[in-house]
Amino acid sequence: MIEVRIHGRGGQGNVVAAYLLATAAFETGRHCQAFPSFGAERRGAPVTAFVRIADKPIKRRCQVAEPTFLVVQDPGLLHLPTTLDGLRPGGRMVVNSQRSSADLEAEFGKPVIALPASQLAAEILGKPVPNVALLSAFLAATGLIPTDALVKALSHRFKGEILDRNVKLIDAAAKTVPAGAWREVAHA
Amino acid sequence: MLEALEGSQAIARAVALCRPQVVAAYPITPQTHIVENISKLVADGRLDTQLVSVESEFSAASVVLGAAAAGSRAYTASSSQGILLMAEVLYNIAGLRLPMVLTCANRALGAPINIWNDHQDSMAVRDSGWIQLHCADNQEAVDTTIQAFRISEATDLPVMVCMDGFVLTHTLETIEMPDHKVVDKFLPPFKFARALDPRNPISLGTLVGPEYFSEIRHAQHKAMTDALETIVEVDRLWEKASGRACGGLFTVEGPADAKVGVLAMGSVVSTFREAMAELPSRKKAKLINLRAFRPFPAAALMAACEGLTDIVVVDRALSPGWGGILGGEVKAVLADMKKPPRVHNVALGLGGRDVPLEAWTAVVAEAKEPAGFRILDLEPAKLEPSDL
Amino acid sequence: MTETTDLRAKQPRFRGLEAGHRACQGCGEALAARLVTEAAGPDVILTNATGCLEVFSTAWPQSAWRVPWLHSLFENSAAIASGVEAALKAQGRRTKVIAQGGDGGTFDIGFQALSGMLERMHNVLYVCYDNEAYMNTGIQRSSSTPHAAMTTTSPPGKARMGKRHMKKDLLSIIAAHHIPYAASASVAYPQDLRRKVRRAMEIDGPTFLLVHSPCPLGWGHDGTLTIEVARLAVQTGLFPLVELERGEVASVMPLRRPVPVAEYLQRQTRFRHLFADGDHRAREEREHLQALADYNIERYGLMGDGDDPFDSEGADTIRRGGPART
Amino acid sequence: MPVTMTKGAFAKAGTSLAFKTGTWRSARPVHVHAAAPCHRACPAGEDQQAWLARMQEGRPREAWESLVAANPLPAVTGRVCPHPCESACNRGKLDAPIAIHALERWLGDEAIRNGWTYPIPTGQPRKERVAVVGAGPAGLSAAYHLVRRHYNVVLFDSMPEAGGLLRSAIPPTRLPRDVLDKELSRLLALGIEFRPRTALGRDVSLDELRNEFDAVFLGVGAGKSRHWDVDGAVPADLHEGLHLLKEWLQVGALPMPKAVAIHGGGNTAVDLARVMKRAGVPEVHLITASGLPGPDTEPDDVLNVVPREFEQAVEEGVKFYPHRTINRLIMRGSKVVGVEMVRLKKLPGANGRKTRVAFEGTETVLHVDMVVPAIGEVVDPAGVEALLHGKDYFPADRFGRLDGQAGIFVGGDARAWVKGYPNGTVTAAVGDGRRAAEAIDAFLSGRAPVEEERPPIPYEALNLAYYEPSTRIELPTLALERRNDSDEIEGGPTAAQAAAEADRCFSCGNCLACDNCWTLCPDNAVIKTVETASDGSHYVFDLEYCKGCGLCAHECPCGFIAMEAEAE
Repeated sequence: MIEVRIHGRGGQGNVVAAYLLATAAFETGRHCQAFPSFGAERRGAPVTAFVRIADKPIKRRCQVAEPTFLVVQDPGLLHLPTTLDGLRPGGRMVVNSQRSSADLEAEFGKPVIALPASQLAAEILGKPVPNVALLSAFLAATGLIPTDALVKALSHRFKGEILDRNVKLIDAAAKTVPAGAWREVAHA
Repeated sequence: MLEALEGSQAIARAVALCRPQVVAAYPITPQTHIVENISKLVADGRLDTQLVSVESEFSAASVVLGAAAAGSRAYTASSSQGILLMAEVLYNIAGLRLPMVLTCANRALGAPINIWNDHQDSMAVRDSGWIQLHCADNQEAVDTTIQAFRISEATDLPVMVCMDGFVLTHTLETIEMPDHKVVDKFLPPFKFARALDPRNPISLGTLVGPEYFSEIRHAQHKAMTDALETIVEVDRLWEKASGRACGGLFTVEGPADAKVGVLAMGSVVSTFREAMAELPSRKKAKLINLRAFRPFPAAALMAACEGLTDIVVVDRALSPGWGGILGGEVKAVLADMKKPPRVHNVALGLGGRDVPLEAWTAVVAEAKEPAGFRILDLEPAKLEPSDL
Repeated sequence: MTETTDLRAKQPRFRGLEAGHRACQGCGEALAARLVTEAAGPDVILTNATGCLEVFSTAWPQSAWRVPWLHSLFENSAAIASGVEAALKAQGRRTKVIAQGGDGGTFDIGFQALSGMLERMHNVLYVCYDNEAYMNTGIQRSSSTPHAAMTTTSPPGKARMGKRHMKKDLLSIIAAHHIPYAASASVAYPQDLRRKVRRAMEIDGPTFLLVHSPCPLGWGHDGTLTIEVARLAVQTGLFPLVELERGEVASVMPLRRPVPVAEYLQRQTRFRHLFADGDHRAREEREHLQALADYNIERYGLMGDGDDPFDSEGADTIRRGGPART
Repeated sequence: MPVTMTKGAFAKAGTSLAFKTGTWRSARPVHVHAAAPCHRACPAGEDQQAWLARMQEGRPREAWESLVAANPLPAVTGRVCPHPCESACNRGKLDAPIAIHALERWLGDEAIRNGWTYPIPTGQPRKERVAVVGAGPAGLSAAYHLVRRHYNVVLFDSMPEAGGLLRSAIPPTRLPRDVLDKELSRLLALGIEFRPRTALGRDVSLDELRNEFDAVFLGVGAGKSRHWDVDGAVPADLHEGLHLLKEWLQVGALPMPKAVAIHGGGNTAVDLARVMKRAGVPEVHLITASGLPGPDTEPDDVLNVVPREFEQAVEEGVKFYPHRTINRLIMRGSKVVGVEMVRLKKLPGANGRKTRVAFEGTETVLHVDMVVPAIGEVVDPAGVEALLHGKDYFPADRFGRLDGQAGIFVGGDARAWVKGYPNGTVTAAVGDGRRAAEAIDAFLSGRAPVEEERPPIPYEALNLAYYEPSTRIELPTLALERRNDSDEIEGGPTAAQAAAEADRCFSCGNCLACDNCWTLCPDNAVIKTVETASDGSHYVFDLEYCKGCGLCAHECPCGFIAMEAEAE
């Protein structure tokens, strides 16, 4: 079972990211579970969401305390002590950042794939919403699920031009990461 | 068809499959997504219903009361304070013997205000005369919602489908959504013999004096206890129709020869199921997933507890000054057994506190403790010394 | 089977509220409900707030209603009516829904549900039987109780002269909902009342009727005088009979010769303290009530003399062989 | 009855009928058909309220039929009656009384115009024969009511034509002769055997009548003028008023003095004054002990004529001297040259009875060359001396019965005053005839006579909230300059006026069928039914449910409902 924790700020589409990732997994025939740590937070406040992906039904409903992966939608969140809490030994993170992966790895001591997701989204979608780009990068790096599944998951929500642009964004984001670099972690 | 759906969305779809004629609701976290999804289905023309967006939960309940009395299949949903604001009406709906379904997205009650999950809200209206069915996961919630209409219309008793707020309502997971043909066959159009109709004008909601009140109440009580059979039967019929059952009144899972039992309701059951499989345990324990809290399956439960030395009842609500509500009821029921097990009662996960997989171990371990009640996941370090 | 039983079955009018109900002698509310249901006819569904009307009409296993009737709670008559209406809509039925409540269930505890019903434009006629206090519980003040009236929770004494506050201007609040039709009526003017009910019945949308319904017990007058007292309330200007369309005054029942309020007050023991000898406060309060009546007369332009098509002057006059020719 | 439990405790429609709230009642409503004041005031016994009701229903013929059940001469009384009904009318206390008199006339005229015939109740013919002496209003009425009871009636009169005083003493300006003729011929056509020119005491004796007939009614009138003098003085050329009037009516002869003083306060005095004035007598003075019609005059002190007659007389130039009497005749030889008048008033005396007191020092003189007394008439004793015993009038009771004279009945001006039954008017005579017919029928059937007794209904018993103010009709009057000896001065109402006026009737004491009781009963305990309500109303009380609140009684506009305490 893969457990992912997504960190973001209210309004960044954190829950949508979790649902998209879980749905993408579902599209490949896996069992999935996604839910937010819903709070009373408003726009801008740090929020988290959880995703579990497995080959058998997932029954546990507790929060993900020890994720294998983190998806961090806002680099500022890395400075919060709770963001990296419980990341398993060998766990990795995908970070939306203008900085290089190496730079971030050096600072936080964890394997990091960084990409300017907001910038990519702004260029391609016209809105700086980083979630889809980050998920694409995550999938490209882990090879967990083909990015086609993410497109399919997105197709439940979007149609036409918006979907097309998202497909372009997925492609663009995937190209920024070394494909399959984290494959062994995802299949451990 | 298997789909990845958020719990609330799945419930909205399940409700739509049941073709309610009137839906009335007022938003409250964490019920909101259900109503939003229903509103979207109506807006998209996928659900033909009178959606009444009322000005309070009190009116939501009142609207469905009126709708049911007028012979329409009616549905509403709420949570927490909303359930309490409905409370007066809920007693009425049941007393008037009006069939309908309400989804309670279970949430704690204030004060202090807390929007997260526990069972305090549905427990607060446990004596209202509603059938209360709890769901361990969203698949059960979907199936139970559909069954609920059939149970309700067969018994003239309202059914509250209890599903944990956030933990189920806001969780996207894999769900098998039934086909509408299956549901249409399972749930024929609502025909209400006592519907308000100028062609047969009855008065509903009369004043009953001391000379008849006990008899009216007795009839209601009998209908509730008779409903135990209906709940089992409807679950069986649904299994026949859909291939899935929800466990009737309750399920007993785990090693048959276990001497320790754990009884719980709602989403913790789901976590416990996985824990039973995943966690190494020194002590064998059975898991009793109580689905029907009202009517309470007393006789069946006694039979199921035969041979147990200890039973740990997990409450998700608290009666201050008494302890666990479910625990107290189980203890009372099992007291009639020839050799009743010791009843241990714990509360956990109050106000949305996370119930981790390891909670199972702690719950099972509770069987070794003296019988009684405590809040299992209490963190004493956070207390004032005087409150210890 | 007596002779009257047979005759009763052949009455040339519809009876929505049958005999055998347990209202007090001379009950204004029973009469009002009888008149409303007669005018509405059989194709209706009624809802009822908790209160005298509900209690005296439906002592199980009996019911005095001849139309489908639903009671749930004190404060939700409008809301259950909304539900009934929604159900009828869903079923494609054209039956009209009438929600009923007393002033307590309308002005006070059921106020929110009423406002919601009006805002959502349910096709419901809401009828408030206004007897100006909580009579069912034994005469406690409501927000509809007139200024200076005595109730068990607004007793007069050394420091108080009955209710301190004004009667809530509910009709204006209803008017602010801009519903198609709202009106006040009185049991003393049955023709006018029935006409207003019929008018409301024809409108597809929310309508509201405030019916002044004296309570002999609560107001302290003989049951014989129910109509007379109600008539004086209108004739003094204390209870103006008006019709509002989309919130605007569309017609009023004109007063040709307004009666001094003392004529009205002195027939009721709830105002007895206003006639205490040598009490200057009594006189002041009487003047106050007169001023309130004068205010109504001015505000609604009750001193009518025009040929307004809605001019229902003389609605209480009678002729041989039936009601006024209109 | 065993109770069946119902799901959710629903109840079936209208089942409250099993709960008889009638047991709560301590008083029950009853219909009280009280007598309207007009009816009680009517000397003829008409129930004006009843026939006005028929008019309100738009059934004038039925109204007339109801009227003639008491009074066969509406076209006559509708012209000459002083209508005490209108004075009594409750509506007068609100705005103005119903113009009953005009409506009666209208109905009478309609009957003549349309040739309506009297409705005679069905019944077995009687073989008894009754003699009616005098074809004036009393005799005509008695004959009529006896015929209605199927008796054989022979009507005697000394004159060649029927009518009595109607023909001989009432000017055609008040009562046109064609109206009188048509009214009387319809009456006589009922099968009454009329023997004109047959005078009692001259052509037939009382004993003969007693022998020939089973009963005798004497409606002989008061044909002899009351003796008049002033302190013993009488002018040489004295003519009594009634004599002058009759003479003028029969032969057109009238004395033409320069100034005349007529002494009296009744119809004869006023009629004669007007006739003389219109005939050209320059000064006509009327001296009367009574007061003039007006708000300050006590009802028992007022001039005994219709107020309008008085007003018209003033219009025409007759000078009135109320509350006066003639104190002294001023004579030059045996010729009158003037009268001295003195003021007087009716005041309660020592025994409580009112007597006239003259006030010394209030004397005034009137220069006249003729004095005509018109102070009333007494019975002409010719032929009836045995019954009169020297009295002015027959001392009969209200049924016309004479003590010790079984089979003899008296009515009209010929009988003495009986408390509650004043006479001296045409209508009173009609009433006398009607009561005498009942008495004769009772006598011949061996029973006691009965008269309807109904309680009165005061103004306060009405609920005036239900009556709109309305204006009384104005009737046309012949312009002063167009008045002559024969043309009727007062006109009648149009049909539309009559209908509108009838609508003003309060229906005192009788059901209006307004539906108020039915509409306003909070308990649905009033049932509307035309068939079963046998009391003239359209409603019955359902005493199984009536709680006795009394609301219906209070809201009945016409006082038809009263609350009666339940027996303990």
